[in-house]
Amino acid sequence: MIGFVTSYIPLLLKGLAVLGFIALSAMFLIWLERKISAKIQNRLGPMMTGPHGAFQSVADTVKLLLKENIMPTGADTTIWWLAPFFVTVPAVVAFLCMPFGSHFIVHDLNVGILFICSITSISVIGVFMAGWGSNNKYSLLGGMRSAAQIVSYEVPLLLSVLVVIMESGTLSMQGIVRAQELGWFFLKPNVFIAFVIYLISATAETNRVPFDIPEAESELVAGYHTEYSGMKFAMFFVAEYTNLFIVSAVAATLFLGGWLGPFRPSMFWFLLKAYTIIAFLMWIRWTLPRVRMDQMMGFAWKFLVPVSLVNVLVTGWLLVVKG
Amino acid sequence: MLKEIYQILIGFLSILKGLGVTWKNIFRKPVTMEYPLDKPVMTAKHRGLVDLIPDKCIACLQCSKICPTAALVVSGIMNPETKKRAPDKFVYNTELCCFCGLCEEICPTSALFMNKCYEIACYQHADLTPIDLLRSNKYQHLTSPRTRERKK
Amino acid sequence: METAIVSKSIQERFPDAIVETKPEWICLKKEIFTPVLQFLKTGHLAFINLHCITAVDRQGSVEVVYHLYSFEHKWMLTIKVILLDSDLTIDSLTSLWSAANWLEREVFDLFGVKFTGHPDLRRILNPDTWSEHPLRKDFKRDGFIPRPVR
Amino acid sequence: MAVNERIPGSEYLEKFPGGEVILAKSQDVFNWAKGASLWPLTFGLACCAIEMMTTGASHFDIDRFGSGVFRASPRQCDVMIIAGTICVKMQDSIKRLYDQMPEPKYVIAMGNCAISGGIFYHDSYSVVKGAEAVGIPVDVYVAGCPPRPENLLNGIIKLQEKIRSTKARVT
Amino acid sequence: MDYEELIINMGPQHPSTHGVLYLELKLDGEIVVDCRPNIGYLHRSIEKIAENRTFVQFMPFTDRLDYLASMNNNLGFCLTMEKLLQIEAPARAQYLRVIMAELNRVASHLFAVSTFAQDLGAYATPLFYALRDREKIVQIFDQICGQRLTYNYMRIGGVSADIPVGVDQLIRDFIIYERQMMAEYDDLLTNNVIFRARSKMIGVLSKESAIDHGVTGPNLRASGFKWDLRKDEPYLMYDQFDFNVPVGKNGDSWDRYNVRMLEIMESLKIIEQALNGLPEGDPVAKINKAYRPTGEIYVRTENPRGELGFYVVGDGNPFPYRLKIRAPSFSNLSVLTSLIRGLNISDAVCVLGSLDVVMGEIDR
Repeated sequence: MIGFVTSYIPLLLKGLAVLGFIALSAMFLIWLERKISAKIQNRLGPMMTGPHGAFQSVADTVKLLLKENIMPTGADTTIWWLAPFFVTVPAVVAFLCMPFGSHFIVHDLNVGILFICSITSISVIGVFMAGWGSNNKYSLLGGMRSAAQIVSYEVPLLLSVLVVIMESGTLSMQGIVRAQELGWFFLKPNVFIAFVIYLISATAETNRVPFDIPEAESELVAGYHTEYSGMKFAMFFVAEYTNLFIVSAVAATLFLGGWLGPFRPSMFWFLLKAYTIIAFLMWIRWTLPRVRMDQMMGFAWKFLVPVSLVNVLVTGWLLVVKG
Repeated sequence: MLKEIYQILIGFLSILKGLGVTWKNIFRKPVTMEYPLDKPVMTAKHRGLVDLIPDKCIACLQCSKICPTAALVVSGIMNPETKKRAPDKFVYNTELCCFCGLCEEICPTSALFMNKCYEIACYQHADLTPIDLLRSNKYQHLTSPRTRERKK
Repeated sequence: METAIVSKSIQERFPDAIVETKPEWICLKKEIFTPVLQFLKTGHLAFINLHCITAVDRQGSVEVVYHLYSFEHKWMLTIKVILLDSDLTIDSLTSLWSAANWLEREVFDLFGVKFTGHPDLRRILNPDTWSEHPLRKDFKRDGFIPRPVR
Repeated sequence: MAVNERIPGSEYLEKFPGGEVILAKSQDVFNWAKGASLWPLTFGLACCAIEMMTTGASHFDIDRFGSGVFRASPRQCDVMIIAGTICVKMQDSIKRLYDQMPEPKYVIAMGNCAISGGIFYHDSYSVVKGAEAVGIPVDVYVAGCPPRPENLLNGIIKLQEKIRSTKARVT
Repeated sequence: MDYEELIINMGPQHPSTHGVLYLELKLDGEIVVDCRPNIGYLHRSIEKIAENRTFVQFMPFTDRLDYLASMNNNLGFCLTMEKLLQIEAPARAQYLRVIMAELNRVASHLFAVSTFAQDLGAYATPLFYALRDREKIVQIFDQICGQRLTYNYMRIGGVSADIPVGVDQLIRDFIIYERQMMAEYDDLLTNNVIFRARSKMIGVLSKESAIDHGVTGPNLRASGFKWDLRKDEPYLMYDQFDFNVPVGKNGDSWDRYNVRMLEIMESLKIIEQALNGLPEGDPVAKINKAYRPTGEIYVRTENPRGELGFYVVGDGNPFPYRLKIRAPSFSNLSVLTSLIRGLNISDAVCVLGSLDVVMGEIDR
């Protein structure tokens, strides 16, 4: 009995470490987004809470904790209450096989990348539940839009990941990183195209501009999380930024050689690459306008899917020919 | 088909140009004026709160007639010694005033002017309504945040 | 391009339409009002732009004022129609210019002039629950604080 | 001028030895957090809305005070800046918006129209004479027509000081 | 299987209705079947107030009509009264009026262009760039007349104050600075593929339907009808400046946006020429309370949003007997229903943003 329990202690500690990292990284990303948008718009961003607004996210979280919890009348209580959990839990579980460093990984599944991609697509159910449960027309439209968007961008995402799997030959995340010791994957031309497609469908996956149609500020007021206040809204916020981190971390692992780097602390390289990709996505967020619903769908099915299919064929042909 | 690909490429280039603009802006100096730390200097003609030099005023009621929102309530009496009219009641309603500057222009003896005070925020309604302009410390209650001590 | 020329060309087609002609405006009878405007719009004078409809309460009658503009002759024509307080109705011009739709609703809202033939004549600026028409000179309402004359 | 607000769970904390000390300390942290992240509702009525947007923009940057996040839905806002003239037709919409906001909510009446009907006080049949006439308790009055953006920031600072001075109501 | 249309309220408080406009949209899925705009949420009864104010006292109210272009409203009211009272403003005052009106047109178009970009989803960045440039204009106005938004600068027969010494150099620096910034906005917005995809051929307004609905200003010029009061019915010395009138090709949202961008460049040209030709003299006009006009007058001027008309009826009292304000945004907005039938919500928001309406002058 003791043996059975003690074998779970390391996993428990790793889980707590991951939870701590998620909370910190979500708060840091919220602060980073406000600072980058301030830099782009020639202003200063949060300044009054600590040096350069360091504790701004702490203040936001504590304030959201204190807010009153309002249940809209006529809301479908269980669905409405469960929705934030359906969005947050997949974002946390996906950290199971995220290769932070050569030895920093919770558990290196041999189907690592497949696990991450399937877990992160559960959050669309949560978004749809939030849309339906809030008994609010704007949320309903937001929910339906997000379902269509994530489904149509799941296909190019997986096809571009498929190219990397074909190149590295393994599904496990550590294996993919080790396969890039010779040369990072995105240096190869066909994998570079997969990298671009991956980034485009990743912005769509995490509902960020130019694909932030579900919670379009100017049309649907606040999209699917219009009716959520206080801690439930904070969970949506944390889930959104954690998804952003997952997507950039997977991109860094698959295309930019994960924790590979010239000197020892491998975790440093992983975080550096992940955060540069996040900064790039934030830079795009504050520059481009939003794409319309049917243009977004058309772009996915008429352009991204054919190009990624051709890319998979070319990679297969190259592998067969080059041996 | 070729035209389609060409369109996509042109589109991609235009997005990159847009990103270039924001990239240039990242390295520009922020234009923000940090308000409570360094406060702006009001321009010469700035129309702040209405203010009065009591002894220059001859209570001709021109200003209260011209005021579009009837924010000035003035009544004057003939002062026997100095044989001049002097205001005995001069009430200014900040909440009705529209800061148009007509009273300042019309005042023949320029006793009434608009001062440079622009920080008018308070907790009670009563701080704003009838302000007696004859009193000397009429605007003391409108406090303003401390500015940054200039490191000379 | 003078009002006299316009009133002369109206005179030829509709002899008894004009009540009075002034250098600034022409006053028309209420009965044959729409045909005259139909002619003004489609005729050689080409007043294709209905610039503004407004009304003036003359304490006993309401003057409805139309401003028409012709891009060809670059000239603004003012047309007036006098309506007695007893029957404040006039036929609507929405069939000629669709600009008239909202402008007439506003005159109805503020003056109470009913435009027959208007697609949906409701109040446009004030809440629908109101019954009085604010811009009439004899308008009373609680909460209406007149400016004290100093 | 202390407006008492209930801290969730304050009655349990009080029973433990030294509970009051923890309660007092935690109250400062809560008030600091509430003050430091006041999320305003995008709610511009008239000319003051333009000055509110200018305050949000780069030259005055309301985001320095943590309240640059202009949320459109009243559920996620803390402060309602009534910027502009309150008209008869708009009256009940404003009241409904105020009721939809979750509890620790504050109101800044920006501009003379929101304070007392301002330039439209006399001779106007369709302007409500100020935010109090709608039945909304106002925390800070920012006078001006329109008030300068610095004046609005001064109002935000005053609201933060007011939040920091509130004592929790220990039930 | 009968289906029931979804009625959605883009209610008085909505991020993209540019103020308090309430649109009742009847939706079939995401396609707008019918739209009923309700206005009046900012009806401040300015026309009733005008009947109890002297002409000089009414000037601050004109600032609050189209609160993004207060100088142009002042100008419209001044010209109306001067024509009614047969007063002639001195030459320097007329030049100063042209400079102020054109500067305010640039500020108003900057605002309109960037809120249009915000409606298309470019959240906050173009808006904050435009407000950063507009801040320079607002500071110039602050130096000249003391207020940032409601200037009350023009008087009947002149202006309230002459231009301070250093300000014309400030304006010239602004013109040079603004020309570089406009090149940046073209890269950021005009040539952006997503921006064009979102606004090309959306909400096409034909020339006939525009004239029929009484649409004026940039929206009319975008539909291919070359009509600008400053050129076709010159008032206030506009005939002495050479500037061309930008005209759009097919009257869609992108054309309405592009016409405004080109008009900014034209206004900068006018300001430059007016500054160079500024005559000497005393432009200041004393406040005269003894105006008691009789008769009536209707004068129109070219506002950034269209043709603003003042219809003043005087009957010998110091107060006008009736004062009607013909607001350009009022007629521009009446086109909205016919434009957005059949589009989906995102395009409806785009068309409303491209029409650039200000609720202050619609509801008066």
